Amino acid sequence: MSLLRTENVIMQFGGVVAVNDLNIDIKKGELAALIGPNGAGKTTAFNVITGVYTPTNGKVFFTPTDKTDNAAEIDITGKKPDKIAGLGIARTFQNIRLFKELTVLENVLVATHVNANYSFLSAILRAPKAKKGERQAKADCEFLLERLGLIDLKNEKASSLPYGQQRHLEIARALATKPQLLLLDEPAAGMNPQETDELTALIFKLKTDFDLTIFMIEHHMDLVMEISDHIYVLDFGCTIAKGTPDEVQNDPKVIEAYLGVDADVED
Amino acid sequence: MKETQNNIGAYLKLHWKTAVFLVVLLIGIGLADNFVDSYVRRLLNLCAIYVIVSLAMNLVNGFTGQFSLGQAGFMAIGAYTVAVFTVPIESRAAIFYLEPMVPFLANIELPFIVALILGGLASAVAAFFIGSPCLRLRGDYLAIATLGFSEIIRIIFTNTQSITNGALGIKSIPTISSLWWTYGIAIIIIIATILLINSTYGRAFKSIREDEIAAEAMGVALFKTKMTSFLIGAFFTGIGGGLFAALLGTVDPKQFYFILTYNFLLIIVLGGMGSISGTIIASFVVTLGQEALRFLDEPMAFGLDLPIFRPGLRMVVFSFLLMVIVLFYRKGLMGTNELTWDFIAEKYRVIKKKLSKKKTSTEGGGN
Amino acid sequence: AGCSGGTTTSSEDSDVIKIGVFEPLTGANAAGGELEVEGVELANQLRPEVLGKKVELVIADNKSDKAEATTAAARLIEKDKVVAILGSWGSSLSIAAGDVVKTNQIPAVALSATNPQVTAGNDYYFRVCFLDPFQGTVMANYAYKNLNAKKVAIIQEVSNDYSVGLAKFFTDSFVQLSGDPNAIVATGNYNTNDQDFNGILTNIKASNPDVIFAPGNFTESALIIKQARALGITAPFIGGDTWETNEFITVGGADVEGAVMSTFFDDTNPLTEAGKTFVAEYKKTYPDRDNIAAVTALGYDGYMMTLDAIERAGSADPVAIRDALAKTADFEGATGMITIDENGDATKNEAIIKTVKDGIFTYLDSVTID
Amino acid sequence: MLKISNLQVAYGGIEAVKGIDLEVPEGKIVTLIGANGAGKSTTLRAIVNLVKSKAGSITYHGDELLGLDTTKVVDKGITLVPEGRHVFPDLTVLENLKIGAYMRKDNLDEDIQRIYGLFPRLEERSWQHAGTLSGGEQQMLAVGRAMMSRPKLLMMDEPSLGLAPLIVQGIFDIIETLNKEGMTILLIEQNANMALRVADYAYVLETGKITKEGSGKELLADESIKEAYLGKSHRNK
Amino acid sequence: MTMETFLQQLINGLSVGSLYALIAIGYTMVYGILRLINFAHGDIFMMAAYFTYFGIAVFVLPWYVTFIITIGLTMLLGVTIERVAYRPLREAPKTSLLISAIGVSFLLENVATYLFSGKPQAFPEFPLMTTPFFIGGLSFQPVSIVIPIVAFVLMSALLFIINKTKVGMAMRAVAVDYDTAKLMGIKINGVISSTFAIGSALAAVGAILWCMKYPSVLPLMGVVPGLKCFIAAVIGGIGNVKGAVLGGLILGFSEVLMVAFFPALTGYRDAIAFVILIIILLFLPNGLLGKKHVEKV
Ligand SMILES: Nc1ncnc2c1ncn2[C@@H]1O[C@H](COP(=O)(O)OP(=O)(O)OP(=O)(O)O)[C@@H](O)[C@H]1O
Ligand SMILES: Nc1ncnc2c1ncn2[C@@H]1O[C@H](COP(=O)(O)OP(=O)(O)OP(=O)(O)O)[C@@H](O)[C@H]1O
Ligand SMILES: [Mg+2]
Ligand SMILES: [Mg+2]
Repeated sequence: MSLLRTENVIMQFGGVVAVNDLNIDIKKGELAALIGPNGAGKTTAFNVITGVYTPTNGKVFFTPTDKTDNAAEIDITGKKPDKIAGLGIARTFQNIRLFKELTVLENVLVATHVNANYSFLSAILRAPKAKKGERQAKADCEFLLERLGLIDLKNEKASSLPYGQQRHLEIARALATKPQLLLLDEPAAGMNPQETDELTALIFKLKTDFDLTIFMIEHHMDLVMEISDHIYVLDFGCTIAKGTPDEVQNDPKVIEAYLGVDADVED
Repeated sequence: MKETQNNIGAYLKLHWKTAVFLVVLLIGIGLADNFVDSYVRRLLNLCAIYVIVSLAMNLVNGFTGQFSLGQAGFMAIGAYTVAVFTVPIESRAAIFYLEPMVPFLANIELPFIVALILGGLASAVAAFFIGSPCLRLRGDYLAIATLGFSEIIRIIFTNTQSITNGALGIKSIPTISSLWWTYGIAIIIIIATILLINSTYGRAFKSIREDEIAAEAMGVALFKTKMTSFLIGAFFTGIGGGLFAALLGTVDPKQFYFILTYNFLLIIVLGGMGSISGTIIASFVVTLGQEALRFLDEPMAFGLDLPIFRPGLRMVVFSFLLMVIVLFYRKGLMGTNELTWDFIAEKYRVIKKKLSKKKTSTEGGGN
Repeated sequence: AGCSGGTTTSSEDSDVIKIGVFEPLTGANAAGGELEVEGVELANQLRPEVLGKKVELVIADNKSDKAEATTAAARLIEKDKVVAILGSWGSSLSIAAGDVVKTNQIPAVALSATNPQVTAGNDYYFRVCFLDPFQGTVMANYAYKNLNAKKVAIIQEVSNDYSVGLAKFFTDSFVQLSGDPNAIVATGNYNTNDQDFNGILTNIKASNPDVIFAPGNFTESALIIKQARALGITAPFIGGDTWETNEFITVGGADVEGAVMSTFFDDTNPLTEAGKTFVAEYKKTYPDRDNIAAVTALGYDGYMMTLDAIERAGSADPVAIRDALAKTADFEGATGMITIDENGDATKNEAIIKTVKDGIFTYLDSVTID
Repeated sequence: MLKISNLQVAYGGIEAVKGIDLEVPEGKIVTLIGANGAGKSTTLRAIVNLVKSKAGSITYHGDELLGLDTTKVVDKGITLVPEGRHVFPDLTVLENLKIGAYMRKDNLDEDIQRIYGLFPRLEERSWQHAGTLSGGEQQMLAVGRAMMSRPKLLMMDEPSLGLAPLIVQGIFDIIETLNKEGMTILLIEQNANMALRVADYAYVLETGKITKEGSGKELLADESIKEAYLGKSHRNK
Repeated sequence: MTMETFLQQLINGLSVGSLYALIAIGYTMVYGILRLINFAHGDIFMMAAYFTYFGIAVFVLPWYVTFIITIGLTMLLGVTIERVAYRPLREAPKTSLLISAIGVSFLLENVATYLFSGKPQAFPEFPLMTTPFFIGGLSFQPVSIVIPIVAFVLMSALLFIINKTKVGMAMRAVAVDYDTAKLMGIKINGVISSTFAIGSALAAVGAILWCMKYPSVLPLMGVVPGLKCFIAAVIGGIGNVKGAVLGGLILGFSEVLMVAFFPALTGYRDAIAFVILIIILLFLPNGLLGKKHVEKV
């Protein structure tokens, strides 16, 4: 069953067509990757999916599973980012965007807001429902921090963390919205190969543990080729290839536009 | 039943210091209410009103990160609502002697508390109209738009003579002088703000302050959340304005010149943007300080006949202090910290340590 | 309680009597406030004692701001323990302090506050000047009778209660005098501190009035007259007592020549003996000043009338002073004979008309209304 | 050419660089590798005085740089491509390039053409505001901009960050070309593998201290380096 | 309304509008470089008026000497304010800077009140500039014709500096990123100081012309023009010099035309600026000529 689907999405900025006729179809439970040269429109595609931009043309559909295990396709084109987050799509950012002055724990707690099922007044009056909700949220968040190895830092300011841990925190925060689909924009940027390997393992583990579908932008080819089920390749906004890692890796168009003729990733 | 008792018991155990503090505070207010003279009482009342308005301003500016300068306007709305609805009907003809009050208002007189809440609501409604276009904008535009809004309110109140009595203002507003009104409401508002800030809604406010795009991506509805904060701020400010009217017993548009907003700005900057306890402390410091600095305006201050002591010096000193705080104590008294028991204990430890260090070093020097 | 030292006693028991001077010394009304304080201080120099006790003035700045005004008044009463208060320039400031003096039962004497609201419904507020309705009538009479005006344009400072009130009383009285309900051919509103009036003046020019009545703050009024002349408007300008300040002439320059205003006092024609004494004393203290502002004379009168009341009361008890003030009759002030009526207002039936001639406020006429 | 001795830098209480010694000989490529937060960027920022150093000395051709204004340092022919690109978002691509040559008074056309030759994408977008470029495009612009000042010493802070493999290759090619033309280069890279290959000499920085140094080849062969920085693909070999 | 009255109103609108424009340019200039609403701009304007007043009326200097001194002193004042109140906050959050600007404005007003008293001073007369001449029934003051010309000339000069010169490019670069600008070899303090110097010089020219037309000098005289001209700058698109001029003219004309067509509403004149502001922001959040602010995510 497809979880996320785009139909002929076009995103244009003035004269620049950043995304041109994008058709992707991500199945539930898979790990898909989006690769392509710089400026190919990958981040823009994420921005369209998460509602930061409304596409010039085309549609985006999302099929979340609700509590009763029913799944119905919803047109999320042009919906606000917070609505989309509420439906179950979470993301990280290419340039880290944490709430710098808040603590690590607070950063993650903010993301539970979208699922808070108690009203404003009961929150202020600390009604039993709100109290229970808060306790639950805190427990959830601490669990997530534990998983991402940040629990000892929970009372530190986010801005005081080293870069790598900030990336982890971004992932923890995204997970706290209880997403069904997680979008990762270059999670391994700025990491050395060793750190990248660790991250690869982590992503893989999170995917199974949290029953996630993941859609990821990455330039580290070893990571991409190792863990993705499906790869989409963009160039100048157009999809120049899609398929399994093997197919894509050997596609001459991809090699020419992106990987480079002598790019031997396993070198 | 038993469980609730247990709950209360556990709660008290955890917060006994706070409980004791509250009891002491209430007794203090009660004593003050009975024993201070009307000058001190007036100042104390003013402090409480400043606490309310500054807290509201800090909620929007400090916690939600929306730079709003509309306090004077929101206060004006609250103040005028109280004025229009509580002035005794029989004195209205004498007050509106140039142009009579419009008939549909002329015969409505409401109890103070009803008018006060109405004032808060009216100011929240105004906030909705100003916020709808402006909260979508970048920060500094909001500042100028809200400043403009408060000027518009003042100009409207100046010109709608048959409702507000225009430039003549409204007098004979039944006054409150008991400290319980202002302090009662201030305490309620402080507690409500603390509870709000520490709830998931409060965290949503702060996340917007930190990074709007990330907040939205994490599911915080930007506009709705900003609006919530803005409306609550306006509501509290309106209440503050209503109390202000009832404290002075008279209102006129000139009182709500946008310079008034600067007082509150000074308070939240001094107290620390994003600190509730800082705001409360600073409200007292600024209100009482302004009064205490009065001697600067009088010739012969300190018994010296220096020509520098003449009217106007106080405001110079006052604005100079604002600059000093902004430039050298940017975080204000409290930064974004709160004056919690832990905080006090921590400070106490630090000071003690410093003192003992000094002691040993002086001792060392003596040897 | 609450006062530092703990030895403060009401000044009625000590050997000084404290009188509060409650005036704007900063802010928009500062110029007026200063002039009144001068008058009060002059009077205090001349008569520093009453009932054998020294009179001490306590000056409080109300900053031209109502919130400050109430605090300043409360401070005078509670902290400085004054037995009476003089002031303030600007009716709205006096009105703001009204409740404070009333609840604390301390009598107050307004000096130049002409708004009826100052004393209305307040047994503790008195005044030594005439009221806006009177002044409005005076100017309407002057316009109608002396200037033969049929059509008048009005420019009022909407944010100024004084200006709005005076404009209204003028209108009522002029319409009545002329019998023409359409006698007011144009009205322009402006706000305090505005500087550009060309828009409203162009409208007024089109309505071609015989006279323009423009009560309001002196700076704005001077600018209005300047701009009117630049637009080619030749109709005479008339206004109220606030015009009578040096700034009106320095800012207005040649253009305000011939402007006419009503006022309380004229130093070249003192109406009373007390007036002569005041003028002589003033000239001695400020030898280099050309003319004396009417509000200074009123400041003088306010002080003298209060001391007179204290003497008649025979005590510095505020309530006794209040009762004595209320009974003031035929008190000879510098600005004329003062009798306090049942509202606490000075009954005066004569106003002075002045004009600007060669850069000096010059006596033109006096108008009596019955 | 550049000699650093006992450099110490702290941010408030955090000591980021704890006394390092390092040398960049004229005409060589020197690289600095190390984990996140090791203090690499801090070192470069200290050289151009964008952060204040606590102690130590940095000499350039024998002249002390410590405490010298950033503009003065730049004036001596040292340029930094900052971490995270930092192009001027409201200036166009072309203006960004021109401002790179702010200190120069001569004709810029030739240099601009050369950069357009290296990065054709920039020529296509020469009128676009740099703020709207994609991450990789901005990185190209940042490198191009630094080249515009014709520095004698070019310092690059993770120039390959976020770049597509093809472009990464291109960047390293450019680094080698520039070096051949006589430019001295100090390079920070996470892509240690590539960096060590082009470098004449390399330093490994760990939590503010230099723990290893040697020629690029030596370090490439070093087991512990392989272990820590080169990833499992290399370990397996 | 007669044609004559209408034309006269248009003339009125043009002269107020160009005055607004002149001051608005200064706001836009500083905002464009420092991303700071220089709340003190109106008060710098006020101080310039006092400088001129003192030069001519008190120290009896010839007018041309006074003008030069005024412009010089005002530039110095602007540069000093930047140095003392804004430079230490370079690294601080935007809000601190904004509050500091409000603080400076408040301080200048209070200091002026304290030193010069709240009383207005009469600005010296310039009969050559103010003596009206009449064409038909229309009155013209020479100064009202000089103002738009000066505004236009200064606008063009500024546009040239910002867009065509190296310093201008440096100014735009400094606007966003101090550290990187330094890396380019730009002396950012110098660039920012010159921005303030130019902005203050514009305020000084504005003040001189303003006072020729409205010859009273007061400590609070800068407040309302300051606010309105900032609004003019926002209406036109803040940071955009042409926009500031356009905004100033729109504001001037709307004020005067409202007075002309709705005489009963003249009391609301000061509100119109804010009403226009809110309407414009509602439909064109970046003002008329402002470029769209994009934040790349
Ligand atoms: N807001 C915008 N306005 C104008 N152009 C834009 C905007 N956002 C993106 N673009 C353009 O769209 C194209 C795609 O940008 P995008 O950020 O999606 O690239 P990307 O594939 O994520 O590249 P990278 O790998 O370098 O991050 C680029 O050419 C960029 O300049
Ligand atoms: N502005 C700052 N304030 C406080 N601490 C900082 C600041 N900048 C860097 N640090 C800290 O200094 C240390 C060194 O940082 P630096 O940026 O030099 O590392 P790096 O080696 O360049 O790492 P990366 O590979 O992530 O770029 C880190 O612990 C970092 O958290
Ligand atoms: Mg991208
Ligand atoms: Mg780094």
